[in-house]
Amino acid sequence: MKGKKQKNRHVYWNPYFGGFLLGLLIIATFYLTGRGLGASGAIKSGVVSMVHTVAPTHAENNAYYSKFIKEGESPLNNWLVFEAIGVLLGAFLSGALTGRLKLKVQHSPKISSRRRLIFALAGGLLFGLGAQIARGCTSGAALSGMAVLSVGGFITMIAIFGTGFMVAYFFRKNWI
Amino acid sequence: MGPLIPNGLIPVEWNYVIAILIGMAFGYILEASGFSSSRKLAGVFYGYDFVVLKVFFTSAVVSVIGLYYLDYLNFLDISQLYVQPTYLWAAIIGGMIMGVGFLAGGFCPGTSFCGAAIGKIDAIVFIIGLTIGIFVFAEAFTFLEPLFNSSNLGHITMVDILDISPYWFILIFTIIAIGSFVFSDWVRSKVKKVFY
Amino acid sequence: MKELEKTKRISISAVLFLLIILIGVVTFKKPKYVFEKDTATTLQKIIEKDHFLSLEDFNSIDPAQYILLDVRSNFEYAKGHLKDAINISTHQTFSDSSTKLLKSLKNGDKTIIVYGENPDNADSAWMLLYQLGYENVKILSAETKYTDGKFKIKNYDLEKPSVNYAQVMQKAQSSSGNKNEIKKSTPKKVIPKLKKKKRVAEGGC
Amino acid sequence: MSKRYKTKKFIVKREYQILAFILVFIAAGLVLLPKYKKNEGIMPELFVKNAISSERYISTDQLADKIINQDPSVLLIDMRSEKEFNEFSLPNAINIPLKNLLDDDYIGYIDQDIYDVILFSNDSFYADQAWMLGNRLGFKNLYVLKGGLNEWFNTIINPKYPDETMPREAFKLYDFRKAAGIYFGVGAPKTEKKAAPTKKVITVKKKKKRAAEGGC
Repeated sequence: MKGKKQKNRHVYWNPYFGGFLLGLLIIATFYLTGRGLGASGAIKSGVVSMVHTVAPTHAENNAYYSKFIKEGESPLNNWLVFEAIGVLLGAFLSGALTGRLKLKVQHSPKISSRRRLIFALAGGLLFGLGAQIARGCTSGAALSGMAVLSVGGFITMIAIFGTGFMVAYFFRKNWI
Repeated sequence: MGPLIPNGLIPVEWNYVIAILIGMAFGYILEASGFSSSRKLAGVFYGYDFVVLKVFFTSAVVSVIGLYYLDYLNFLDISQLYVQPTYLWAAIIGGMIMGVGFLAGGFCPGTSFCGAAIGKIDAIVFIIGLTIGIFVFAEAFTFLEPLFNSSNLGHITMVDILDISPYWFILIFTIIAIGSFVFSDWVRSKVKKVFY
Repeated sequence: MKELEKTKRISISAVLFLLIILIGVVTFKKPKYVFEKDTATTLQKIIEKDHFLSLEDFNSIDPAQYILLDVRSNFEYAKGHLKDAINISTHQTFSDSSTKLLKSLKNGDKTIIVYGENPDNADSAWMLLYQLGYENVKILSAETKYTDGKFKIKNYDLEKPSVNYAQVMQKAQSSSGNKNEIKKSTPKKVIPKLKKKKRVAEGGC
Repeated sequence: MSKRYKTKKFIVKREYQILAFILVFIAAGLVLLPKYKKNEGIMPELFVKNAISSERYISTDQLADKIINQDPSVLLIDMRSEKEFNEFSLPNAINIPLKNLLDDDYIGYIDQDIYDVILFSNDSFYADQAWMLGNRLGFKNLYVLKGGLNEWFNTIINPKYPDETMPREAFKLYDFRKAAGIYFGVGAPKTEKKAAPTKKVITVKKKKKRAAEGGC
């Protein structure tokens, strides 16, 4: 098995196996903490603490930042931030074990890596915006939401993938 | 009876340790399933790779079944779990914006962490984009607030709105998921292969 | 790039998952007793206060319509009790014999009337039975006492102030002359931590 | 590599068929398993065990002692109606009418682990019922003032002078109650006027704690 991995570093797990383990992980998360997984909340905490450090008065006057600023406690002192650190560590571990660690820009041969990065930035911007409006991203709202049959989770998931299929045509050059 | 930390069965101090461990498992699974590759993720929209759909639905089905079994066997009180509040229009519009963002950027926040961890520059740029997006949202919050707070339906679940036994819903959901797997394999056998 | 087509690992884990669930279900014992009424319903019932039976009403109804349940200790019961009363002191509620008896009474035509030294004493039994799903239970709002070799029962006024508190206090204070200082201080607002509030766990984004 | 996908007839691998069957079987198990009503709160057996123990009662003397010593862990909760509460209540009591016991605004007072919550009403009945509900929901640190305000007035405010034949403890208790009564504003001789009020001012500030508010 190991030798094979060395030869082909792009062999991933069987998706059903990955999904199965992910399902077990979500069960464990809910069982231990009563809450689901999440990702974008960590970045939000980062943004809040950044703005709070740079411009404290602005952060306190802003209706959104002020929700997350507690006296004597850094916004970074948050469950999701620690979880995000864990995600980075875990992904690095997996990448290191299978030899996938490599600094590169992944893109379709039809586009330049400059274009890919611009699109990644724009996509990230939109995703960040959307995740805040919908109160959660794919992992927070959709994945964890679906595990507890939350209506919001299903709606968010359908909205993300429905729109994805609708606009897929316009972005085809980026991917295929 | 779980959940353990809200019920005080595990001291709160362990919360962050558990967070890191759970995060590590999460990152490992995502990366090992191939979620660190944006082209693989985007494949679901073009029919050449359905890993997102498969992983997503498998985990949703397994987790919901597992949680309800735990509830049935009295290990867990499912009513104590956090259910995301549903803000109908915020969820739809936010989801649509995320859909466009997904196609443009090729990642979602969780997977972009994975990509960044193994050195994908596009993933790092995506995270920078996320940061800017959240910043934009916060700055424009007064403008977006009506949408953000509109049509609050509360902490509702599919069981509440469909008025159906959760167990039947899970069974139907499972069958739909399996159907979608078969369908995705069928589509994949028709679509031109893309190698990346 | 492709994913592993091998299904060995997923098959093994799926079978394990199935086995764990099977073992869980097989070894699972349904709890013997569960509360059928939730606390909100019970609270509603308590507020309605129609679960009391005054002594007059008790004397006027036909003995065939009810079953008396004495919740005091066996010792007290032996000294004296109401006619035809059955003794199940509260801590014996789940013993085999009383379970059998109570089951037969559940949702029957007869009203179960619980009594103790006073309604307060009978209350835990009532609360227990009601929450276990017994609709036809009432508390005898009376005080029972064994004095001078006789078992006596008399009416009991529930939650009735023995004196007019405010008046007594005012009188006492004006007699002592330090009215101002001793006035009831305004209740201090304390906000204890809400610890086990449901859904305290926040969600991820 | 791509040869595998070029099969003309689309078939699902046999392993996946079996896996799909297992998944549906597990999900169907949930539907088929016999349902039972889930228990809210603690199990009835434990409920009885707690209910018959007398540990939940606190006597008026103990309470008076706690108040006089300004025990910071005491949280008094008046279970009577608002009207009765406004007429008279114990010092620093909070009013939670019995019917509002489980309201969101109030549940935080009884469901916590910082204070010893002492419930009282005119006699111990309402308080006892509230205690039973709290007990069932698994709340800790709940106590009932034995005998309620009636007992309070009988013992602390209007203590009965013990008979000559009674043991010495009865006299001691009487003295304590008399002194406590003075503290709570009854029949204080004028000379003690100054001493009492200084004691009365309760300076112990309870730390305000707010529920951790999560946000997304």
